[in-house]
This record gives sequence, structure tokens and C-alpha cells, in this order.
Amino acid sequence: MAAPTINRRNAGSADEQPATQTITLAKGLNAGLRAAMERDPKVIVMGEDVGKLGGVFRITDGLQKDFGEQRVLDTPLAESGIIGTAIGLALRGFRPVCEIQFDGFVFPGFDQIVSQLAKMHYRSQGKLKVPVVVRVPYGGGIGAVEHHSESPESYFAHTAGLKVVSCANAVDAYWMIQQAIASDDPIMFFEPKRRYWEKAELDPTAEPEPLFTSRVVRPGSTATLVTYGPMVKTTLEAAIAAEDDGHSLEVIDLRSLSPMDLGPVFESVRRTGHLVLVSEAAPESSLTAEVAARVQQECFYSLEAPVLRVTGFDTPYPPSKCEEEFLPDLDRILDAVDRSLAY
Amino acid sequence: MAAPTINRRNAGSADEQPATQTITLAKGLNAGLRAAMERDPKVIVMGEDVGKLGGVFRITDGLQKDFGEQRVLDTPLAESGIIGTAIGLALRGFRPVCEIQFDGFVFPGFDQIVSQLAKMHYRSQGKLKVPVVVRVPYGGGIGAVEHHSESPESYFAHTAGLKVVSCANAVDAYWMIQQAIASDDPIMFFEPKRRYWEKAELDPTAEPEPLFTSRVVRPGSTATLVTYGPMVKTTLEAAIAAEDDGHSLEVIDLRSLSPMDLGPVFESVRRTGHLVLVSEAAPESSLTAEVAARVQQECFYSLEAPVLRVTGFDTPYPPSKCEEEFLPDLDRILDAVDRSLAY
Amino acid sequence: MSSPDSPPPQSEASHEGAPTATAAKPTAEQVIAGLRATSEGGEDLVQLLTPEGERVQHPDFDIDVSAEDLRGLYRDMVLIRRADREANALQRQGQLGIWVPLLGQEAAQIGAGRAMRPQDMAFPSYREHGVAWCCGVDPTELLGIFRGTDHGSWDPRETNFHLYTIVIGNQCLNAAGYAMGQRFDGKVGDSDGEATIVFFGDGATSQGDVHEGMVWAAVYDAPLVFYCQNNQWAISEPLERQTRVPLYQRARGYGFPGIRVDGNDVLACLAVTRWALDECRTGNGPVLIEAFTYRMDAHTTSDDPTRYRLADELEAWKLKDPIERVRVHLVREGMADQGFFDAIQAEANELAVRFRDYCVNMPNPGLERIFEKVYAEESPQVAAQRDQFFAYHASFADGGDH
Amino acid sequence: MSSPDSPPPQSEASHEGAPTATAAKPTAEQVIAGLRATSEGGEDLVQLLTPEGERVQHPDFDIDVSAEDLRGLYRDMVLIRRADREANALQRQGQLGIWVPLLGQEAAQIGAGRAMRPQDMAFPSYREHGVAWCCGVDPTELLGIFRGTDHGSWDPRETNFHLYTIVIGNQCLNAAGYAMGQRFDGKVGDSDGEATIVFFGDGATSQGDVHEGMVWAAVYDAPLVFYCQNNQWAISEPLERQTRVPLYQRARGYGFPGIRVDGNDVLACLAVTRWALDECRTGNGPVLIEAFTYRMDAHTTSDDPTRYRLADELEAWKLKDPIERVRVHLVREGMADQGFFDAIQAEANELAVRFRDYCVNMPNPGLERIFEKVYAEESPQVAAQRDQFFAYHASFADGGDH
Ligand SMILES: Cc1ncc(C[n+]2csc(CCOP(=O)(O)OP(=O)(O)O)c2C)c(N)n1
Ligand SMILES: Cc1ncc(C[n+]2csc(CCOP(=O)(O)OP(=O)(O)O)c2C)c(N)n1
Ligand SMILES: [Mg+2]
Ligand SMILES: [Mg+2]
Repeated sequence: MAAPTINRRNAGSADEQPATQTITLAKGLNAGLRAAMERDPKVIVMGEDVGKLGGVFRITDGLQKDFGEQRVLDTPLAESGIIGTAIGLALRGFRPVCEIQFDGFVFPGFDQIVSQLAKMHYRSQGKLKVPVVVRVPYGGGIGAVEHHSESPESYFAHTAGLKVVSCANAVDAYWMIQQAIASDDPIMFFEPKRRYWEKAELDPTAEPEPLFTSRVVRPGSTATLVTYGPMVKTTLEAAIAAEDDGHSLEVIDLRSLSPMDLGPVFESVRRTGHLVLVSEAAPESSLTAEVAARVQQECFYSLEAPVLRVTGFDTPYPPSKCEEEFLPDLDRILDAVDRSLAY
Repeated sequence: MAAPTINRRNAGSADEQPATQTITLAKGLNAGLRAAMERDPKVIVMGEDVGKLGGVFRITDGLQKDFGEQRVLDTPLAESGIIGTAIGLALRGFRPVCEIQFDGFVFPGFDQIVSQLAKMHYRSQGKLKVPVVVRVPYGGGIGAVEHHSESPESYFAHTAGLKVVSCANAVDAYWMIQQAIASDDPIMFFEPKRRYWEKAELDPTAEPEPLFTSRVVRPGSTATLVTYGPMVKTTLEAAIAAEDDGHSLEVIDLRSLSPMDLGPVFESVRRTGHLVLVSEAAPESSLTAEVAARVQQECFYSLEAPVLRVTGFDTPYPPSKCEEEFLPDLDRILDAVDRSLAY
Repeated sequence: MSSPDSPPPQSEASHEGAPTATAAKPTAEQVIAGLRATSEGGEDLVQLLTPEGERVQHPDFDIDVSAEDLRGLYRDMVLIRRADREANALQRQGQLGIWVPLLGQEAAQIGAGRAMRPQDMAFPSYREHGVAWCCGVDPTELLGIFRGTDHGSWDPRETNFHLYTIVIGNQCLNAAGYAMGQRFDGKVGDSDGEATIVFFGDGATSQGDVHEGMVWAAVYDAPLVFYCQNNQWAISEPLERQTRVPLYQRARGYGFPGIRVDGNDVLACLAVTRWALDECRTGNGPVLIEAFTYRMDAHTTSDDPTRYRLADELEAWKLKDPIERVRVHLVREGMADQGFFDAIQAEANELAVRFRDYCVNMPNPGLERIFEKVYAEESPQVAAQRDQFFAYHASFADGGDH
Repeated sequence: MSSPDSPPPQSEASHEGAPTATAAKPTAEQVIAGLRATSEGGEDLVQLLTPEGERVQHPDFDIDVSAEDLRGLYRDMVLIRRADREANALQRQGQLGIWVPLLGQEAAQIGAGRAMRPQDMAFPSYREHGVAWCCGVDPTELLGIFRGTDHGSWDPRETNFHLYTIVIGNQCLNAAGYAMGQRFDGKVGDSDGEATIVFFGDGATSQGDVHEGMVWAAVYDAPLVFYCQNNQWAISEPLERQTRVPLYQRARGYGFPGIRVDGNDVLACLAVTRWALDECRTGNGPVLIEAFTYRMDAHTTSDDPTRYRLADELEAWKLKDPIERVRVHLVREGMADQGFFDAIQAEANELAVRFRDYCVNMPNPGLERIFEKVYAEESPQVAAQRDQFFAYHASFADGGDH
């Protein structure tokens, strides 16, 4: 349980025993939510099955028991209702954290997100803040039925007024969810569900990086790989494998999908001259297209090859027996690196 | 009235008097809808106020009078309902043409579009066809209140299973709506509302180009401009103005936004070395990003400057008194051309 | 109708001589299926003041209203109608891009608005100029939306009047959430409690969001009054395109009360809404109210109702004018003399002048408005686009020559 | 419960000894607000066969069922339960990624399914294995969805059973449109007419799409039966998270009949659904049916109900088992002998073997499945991605060395 440590930190005595803990990404989110709820009584959690069950992925496990039914709400089954009432609660001074059960079920709430959540601050010229966090477990690779493996992040990145982030590991999960909740802007928070059980060392006394920043997760010099969310792990594995071929691949985790912090990407590409983007999502008119468009503009003379993308395909997510082929893997990433280097 | 001519065409005696007519884009759509309804009794029109009123833009003017209330349906006021029942009607063998009253009101229907309309064919492995056309008047420049000037086309271009087209002139309007209705795939049909009253010469006996093709609307050699929908007119005006500076600008109208027919764009860029994209939409993770990403990949060695984009901004659509500044205009387009040429 | 104090209600909306469309008629089946009483409101209609200005009693919803209160309600209605007509005229003169008239719905809105207590919150649709008035939002603050200079300039936190919501139905969920918050804050449960009221139209009832709002409000016992102004039309679509049965009956399916009130009777609207808000503040919410009224003008200034409805429908409703019946009642009961009516008339004239003046002098927003307040914490991306755009603009000033 | 012909219903779902959660209890206010009779179904519950297997009469919904019919219904329920249990076991053994059990809802589904006529159309949710059975969809055709090889391999046009819809509520609108089409096609209006039935759960009733489906169906007099299986739970959420009042009452707000039927009574479900479909085919639709039943197993094989509901709730419902009461009735009335039960048991065993056999031998789809049938008319973009991907794959075969 991360809770005691976070309590200690809250009590201001963090430097006593800065013991790190091994936690899963799921636990990082759970502990982060708990810390946010302890810190601010206005933080509430709402969604389908987030109460007694603790959510189908147990991300909200134990929260209703400890914070009560008025701070952890098992809502009626309707996503527009979840987002729409969260907005009203935010207008009333609450800081709702909504759980969308699976990626494919965010769409009934799309109208409230695009028409109200994203536009309220601009419409009111800052008079109305709607600090709502919408948590969306996303991506494939878990052998699920239709609508449970999608990557809808680009819809939201294309929506002005929203901020969009995605964590890729337990430590970021712990910090980023707290930072998102603390932000006064509406934030779409994408969680790489196939990585929920990946572990990392958390030092809860450390100082987290700012939320809307990308991060070089592995330095390198031969080529640059940019990715986010569930594909960070895969991409890092590819980079490690490429060492055998003598390639030193730099891997950047975008973390913030909108706004994107592309400074480190430009800097890297200017050094390497080669860029491969990795994402599970269908490529067409997506955020990897945006990265490509921006990089070719900013690093025109540095690029020694076109920006390449390794992604899902422009098809609906296939039956799960095909997903291993649909999803980018180590081989496809390295193939793209080879093509880039050979260009 | 285009109707008699279309009747004549239907009667197979088109070569008698191939008189062209001057019609508006709105009339082109109206005549195209009428022709499709005459041709196929399964074609029905449905939406808010499409009956007696003929739609707020009068695109369906007169259709209910002539085809009856069972083929032109004034539906209850709910967009998910419109799309969702259209899908059911399509499964029953109808070919529904849905009208969404304004761009900003497509979002309540987003879930049915993304989860059912786009996926039904794939899900059923072709057993179920859903030939639904969703007409969306879109874009700004008409001095309207919030939600009436948006450019949501990229959301749909990013959605596998949908096809997305946009007409830019009366002649295309007339043909493309008929081709869209004839297609067995679900099609998002974007209509540039600020151009509804622009006129063109229609020869209803001519052979239309295939639906999913782009078209060079003005040949040139100095630089390539790619655009679609409402910005085609603006971009053409820019190209004409650029003649004075001695610039010969090639203008390509994408027409099909998904799938995109980029062959002519690649070919053009290989000749000119310069590409400027023009769109009203917010640029981030949009379809102009996709064009840029594809062109830098396909024409890497031909590009003499980065692909530049002239677009709306990554903000919600502003109050209409600001829209002239928000929307790309001739000056901004030519400024980008200059920047490209000076790169 | 020619009383000098209330401007003739059809000055802008008169369609005499215009070609009339066929009246919208329900099919036989639909009538059989249950469409009842939509022309008169039916047996269940709560009324306290008849169209002829006669005060009648109601067993459940009666109120004491002083002469002063009544004169106040009259004043509210006359003034907001005057502002409404002025705005319509301003649109015709090119000063507004569009206007959404409230003509005919003054009683429904003033009755509801005056039922609110200072601690209550309102979520309007886009036609609630009368409710805005009651919440202390000056009519001039509405103008920016329709002139295109802003999306509503009043402060919803200070006025307890949320911004206009244009996407049909959305506000019902936002209001339900707000009302849940009132409950979570411990502000519900006694006669000094808080409540929320949300406004929407007959057409809106078909939207999923309105349904979900009712589901949420019921499940969370939210102190929320659903106030449906059934003005018989959703643009060109008559009520029977949305429902077979009277809309107030919708509440039955959710397990809370639904009441139909004569929406042209300001007293009945006041009484029923006050009761409903009190039910909510004491913890017995939610409640649905259907205010049975009529859109006497076009849907908006862009609309042409002659295409879809008969002029005689309008004529019939003119006889039920919400203002006229109060005027008659005030006169008949000796509650107001000519001096009063003259004073209100003068006040309306002043309001109209000030309103017009304000409108024609509204400054255009600057360029920077495009980029301002997209986020609470500025996005570097938007900032970069702004800076680039400003630099580009500056280049013209510096003699750029496109 | 130990009858040899129906496998013990809790074989997979038994939680004895597991820690029990606190039973979900409505708050006092919610009870007061109107949540009534959800434990027993209330006065309005239509029942023709008691849990004890006694045949009772109902004034409005009685039917003649021959002994053969009854044996058929029994057989249907036993077989589909057997397939369901087998699928659950297959999931536990890693042969399926997930399974959605129908355990406990056999009567609700077989009653409704057997009420359909060949010309009728069904739109299921994702749990309607029993309805699929009645429509002639072989249980093996359901497996691909849960094994991840396809999204449903049956042909909805041939079986009149639409594909499973996973996004809660979506199918209600699709069904409403289909039913409108039946009407537009002139297939509604006499006793040979067509009708549609759409299935959804108690949780689904909160979704906007279900509401809009009811609005559309009412406005277009669509021949549509809304069949809500209220199994008391939406995953971990008990009914009171969705409504204050019984769900069948929802229909009142739309102006069509709403009927609550004992969902564990196959005769009542058959009678009421047959009546409702007949109402629809003759032009008196729509109709809402709430089948009051219980989800006796977990929500899916991924779910753990011990976290949110008490074991004694399940025990209480076991006494109302849908199959057992028919068995008792058949025996008591002398309508079936041991030979019959043995034969059904043997048939169930055969089905289970065939089902399992089919499952474990299902081929994986090839690579090409990813790219196939995205569109009716192929997209060059998808084709290009496919060709590239195939070429890439071929490069491995050719000795590519990643
Ligand atoms: C989601 C959505 N769809 C369509 C519209 C366009 N629209 C604006 S007002 C209106 C009719 C509304 O009718 P009603 O709810 O009765 O309110 P009224 O205008 O009569 O006050 C429509 C269709 C919209 N604003 N929002
Ligand atoms: C739009 C949407 N949101 C969430 C889900 C996840 N989900 C699947 S089943 C379910 C509960 C459904 O409950 P109910 O409608 O009562 O049907 P039941 O499963 O009990 O048959 C949920 C929340 C979903 N499939 N679709
Ligand atoms: Mg209305
Ligand atoms: Mg259920």
C-alpha cells in the first residue's frame, strides 16, 4: 500500500525515510488518486463500477470504502451522463475524476467532452473553470472483444480546449494523475491498460517533472524513436535489441499528447537525422501525423530520411486473435529504423 | 429547377439538348438528392426540419412535398437517434441520407457513427451493408453563433470504416451527393455552408469523375496548394492574385478526405517542390497533418521547403466578429507561399 | 392588445397576407396513440389567471400575490418583451447576426425566474432572456452572443445564471451535476436550502442528455427542477414529432412529479415553480414542469414560419397573450391606474434606447480574443500560434505588401 | 436443483466460503422516493408458472401451451444452459478469452425467442445466447466473438438475429430504425405482419440511446418490442443506481404499454412477448417488457461478484430457478417421464461435446482478416497498407533477419 508513505509526505516529513516502493502502474494510479483525494476534499471519483468493485481494473480499489459514497460515485450507466454531470459538479467547485470503463465507451460522452468540457473556459473567457479529469484505459493487446482495445487519443488531441496526457509507467502514473487532478484545465488521461501490471520503483518523495513535458527515456544517437503510452515499453525493447546491430536508438516518451512538448524531439532529430514514430492507433489524420508534420517543418534540413510511422492500420481494431499482427512490435519498429537508415 | 433535366437524363434521352444550367451549390445538392430519390425508391431523407421547411438551408426544399412524409422524415430532435435509426433502416434495405443541421451538432451522433456505422461492415465481414450518407454543413464565415461554424471532418477521416468527402462547387455537389448515395459504404458528406450560394454551370449530361478522387482545379508550376471544401474558392483566388507576382500556383481540391487520393498531389509536388495546405480546421492532429506526413514521406527528395499549413488555430472557433482573422484568407495563403518559396 | 404599455406582440412576427402553409396535423394513428389535449393543455393544466384576466383558484398550487408583486411581474414581462422586440429590430437593421425571440414566453420565463431565491441556480437554453432578467443579467449582456462579439459576457457565478447552452439538451446534465453538488455540499434539506432549475424546449425532450439528466437527478435525489417550455414547435417541427403524450407525463417513468402549467399565466408559473423549487431545496427533488406556451414569433430571425404553420394558429394564441391578461386583471381589480401603465411604458422606452445604444456601440473584439483563455494554464502551442499570427499581422503594419 | 437434466446452475458461480460483500441497500430516501417491490417484482408481475411449478392464471396474458410445447421450452432452456456452462468452462481452460453467462436468464430469453415468428427480427445485446438459439443460430457461431476469431459469424439476414452489440444501448436505435423500415415497407397492420424485438439490460435503460429509441418508436408507431432483462445488476451496480421506480413504468412517459413479467417464468415470458409482438405486427407498437430476472453467475468470466453482492441473494434466487419449475410442472402434470429427461440430458451432453470440439478446433484467422471488408468498395489506402504489410511479412519467409 502506497497510502502510508503518501500520508507521510503529506505530513511534510518526507525526508525521514525516503524508501522507494515497487508498484504496478495500476497501483500507481490508485495511490495517486488516493493522495489527491486526501489532499483535497473536493476531489471526487465517478464512473461505472468504481465503488464496491473498485473499477473493472481495480484502479479505484478501496477508495469508496475509505472516502464514502459521496466521494466515490457508482453512477448510472451512461457516459454522456458521467461527463455532463461531472461538468456541473466542477462548476460547483468539485474536481471530478471520471472513469470511462474502456476506450470504446468514451464516444457516448463525446458530445459533452467536445461541446461543453473543452469549450467552457473559452466560452466564459476564464470565468468558468472545469477541472475534470477523464480517465480512459486504452489500447489493445489484452485479448478482448470489440470496443475494448481502441486508441481514440487523436480525437481529443484534435479538440482545442482539452489537454491530453498518457502515462507509460507506474511512476508517471502516480504523479501524472495527481498533476492532472491539480490542473484547472480539463484533461483526458489515457491509461495503457495492457501495462497496468507492469512494475516500477516509486520514490514518493521525489519531485515529479511537469505534466506537459515529453521525456527522453533512453538516450541514443543513431535514430530517434518517439512514442507514448503502451508502446513505450515495446519501443524500449526495440531499442535494446538494436544495440546488437550497433544502433544506438534514442527513445522519447511524449507523455503529453496535447499540447505536445516537441522541443526534445526536434533536438534529437537534429542530432540523429532519423525519426520513427510508434503508436497503436490508426495512422490516418492522427497525432503521429501531427508529429511528422511538425518535425518535417522544424527539422527540414536535419532529416536524412522521411519521418516513418509504425502504427496500427486504417481498419477497425481486428478480432483479438489478429491483434499481435495489428499492433506494432519490436520487429516492425526495427524494420522501420532500418528503412530510415537505409534511405 | 434542375429536376426536368435530370428526368430527361433518367429517361435516357440526354443527348437531345445538353443545355447547361447555372445553379448554386445548394441547388446542386437539392437537384442531386431529387435525382437520387427518383432513381431509387429506397433513398430516404431524414433529419431535423428537412420536411416542410426544406432544412434550415433549404437543401431538401420541395422533397417532402413531392416524395411524401415517408421518404422525407422530420425526425425527433436527437442526432444519435437520427444516425442510429438510419443504420437500422439501412439494414432493412433503405438508403438513408441524414441531415445534421450544423457541424457542431454531429457530436451527439458521434457514438453511433464511430461504433456502429463505421464498424458494421467490418464486424459482419461484409454481410451487413449500411449505405448511409450523413450530410454535414460545415465551416465558418457566416457570422453565426457558437457551434455553427466548426470543421469536424478530421474526426471522421481518423475513423476507419467511414469514407469522407467534401464538395466545393455546385457541379461537384450535384454529382457527389448522387455518387455518395449510390455507394454501399457509409459516407460523411461535408458541405461548405458558406459556399451554398456560389454558382456554377452544370451540364447534367456530362460524365462525373469518380467520387474518391482529388482534382487539379488550376494547373501551375511554382508551388502546389492543396485544399478542400470552403477553402477551394479562397485558394483559387489566392492563386489568381499570385499571378501578379509571377507565381504560377497549382491548386488541388482533395474532394475525398478519406481515403485521400494523393497521387495528383505527389505528382504536383515532384514538379513544384513546394506545398502549402489550406484548411479552416484546427491543425493539431488533423487531416492536413496527414497530408503533410504522407507528402514528406513520398516526395522527400522533391521538397525544396517544408510542407506548410495555413489553417484555423488550435482554439475553439472564436466569436464570429473574429472569424475573418481566424479563417485562412488570400493574404495568409500567399504569405505561406512566399515563406515556402523563400525557404 | 392595443394597450399602450405593452407593445403589440406581433410587430415583427406578423404574417398577415403572407402565404400560409398547411397546418401540421397529427395522423389518425397518432391521435389514437395518445396525443391528447395539446391545443388546450388538457385537464391537468394548472391555471391561476385565465386569458380573460380572471383569477381562479387551484386546489394544489395557489399563492398569495400582492398587488405590488403583480405589478412587478407585469413590469418584468413588458420590459423584457420590449428588449426582445428591440433586439429583433436590431437584427433586421444588421446590428445583430441573429436573434432568438422570446415573444409569447414572457410569463413562462418571468414566472419561473421570479420563483427563484437568491441561492438558486439557473441553467438556461438560449431563449431564456426573461429568466436572465430575473437573475439580474442586464439584457445588454445577452447581445454579444448575437452580435458575435462574445459567447455571453455575464458572470454566471455572480448572477447564478449559467451561460446560454446551444447544443440542445447538454445543459440538463450540467445542471444535474450542479444540483448534485448542492446536495453534496449539504445545502439541501430545509426551507433555506438551495435548488437548481434547468430550462429546455419541447424538442429537447427527445435528446439523450435530457433523459440522462432525469435519470441522474432521480437517482441522486438532486434538487433540480426540469423546466420544459413547450412552445409547441422545435423550429418547424410540431410537438407530435417528439411525443405521443403530453410531456409532463415523462416524469412518471422516472418516479418524480410532472406538472403541466399554463405557460402564459405568470401566476401559475410562479406558483408551480416556487413549489417545485421548495420541494427540491427541502430534499424532495427532482420535479418536472411543462410550461404550456407558444412561440409567437419565428424560431430565430433566420427562420420563416410561414413555410410550416398557419397564421390562424398564431391568432388563436394571441388571445392567450401572457401580458394582456395581467393588464386586464390589474385594471379590473383596481391594482393599477393609467399612471402606472404610463410609467412602465416610459421605462420600457428608456430600456429600449439604452439597449439599442449599447448594441450599436459595442466594440469588436480584438485579434487577441481568438487566442485568449483557451486554457486556464496557457498552452505553449496556442501561444506560439498567437505570437506567429501577431508577428504576421505586424508585418502588414510594417509595410508588408500582400 | 439436482435434477440430472439441468446441470447445477452454480457449478461455476458458487461462492460459498468466499468472503461476502455487504449487500447493496438503497438509502432510506430512495426507498421513500419510490423504489418498490424490486425484490419480488411487485403486484404487477405477470406470472403463469410459480417457482413451485404450479400453473396459475392471469386475466390478460394467458396462453394455451401443449405438453409438447412445454417440453420444447424445457429442452431449449436445458440445452442453452448446458452450452453456457460449457462456454464458461472453456473460458476457465483458456479456450475463450471471456464468456458472458446467461445463467438464470434462460426463461426470459427462451420465452421471448420462442414468441418470435419467422418474419420477426431480433436485435440482441451481448448476453442473448438463448434468443440466438431460438433464431436458429447455432451456439458454436457465438464462440468466435469470445475466442477472438471474429465478431460473430452468423448471418443476421438469414437468421433474423442481428449481431451482438456491445456498446450499451446502441442497438435500441438500430432496432427502432429497422422496425420503422418494416412499417415503411407496408409489412405492419395485420396478424401476419412483421415486428422487431430489441434486448437490453437494466443498466442500459440509463443510456440516451435507449431513450431516443423509445422516442422514435413511439413517434413512428414502430412495431418494436423493447425487451429489458432486468437481472438486478449492471456489473457491480444494483438496480437502484439506475432508477427509483420499476423499469416497466418508463413506458408511461412515452405513451405506450409497459409490462413487467416474471423473467424466470418461461410461460409468462412467452405469453407476454407473443402478445407484444402481435400488438406490434398489427400496428399497435411499441411495447416495453421488463423481464424481472436475476444474473445468477458473474457479469462475465472476468468479474468477481463476491466483491459486491451477498451470497444469500443468489440463494434466494436459486429457489426461483427458471428450469426447475418447468421440470417440476412437467413431472407433476405427467407431461414428461424419466425417458424424456434422460433424452434431453443425452442431447445436452452431445451438444456440449460438439460445442467444445468446435471451440478447441477453431482456426485462427489469417493476417488478411485485419484488412478484409473494411469497406464494401475497397479503399486504396487500406489496400496499400495490406500490401506493404504482406510484403514485410514475406520478407521474413524470404529470410529477413530481425
Ligand atoms: C444538438 C443540437 N441539434 C440541433 C440544433 C439546432 N436547433 C437549434 S434550436 C432547435 C429546435 C429546438 O426546439 P425546442 O427544444 O422546442 O426549443 P425552442 O427553440 O422551441 O425554444 C434546433 C433543432 C441544436 N442547437 N443542437
Ligand atoms: C457504452 C458502454 N459503456 C460501458 C460498457 C461496459 N459494460 C459492459 S456490460 C455493462 C453493464 C450492463 O448492465 P445491464 O445493461 O444491466 O446488462 P447485463 O450485463 O446485466 O445483461 C457495462 C457497464 C459498455 N459495454 N458500453
Ligand atoms: Mg419548442
Ligand atoms: Mg443487468
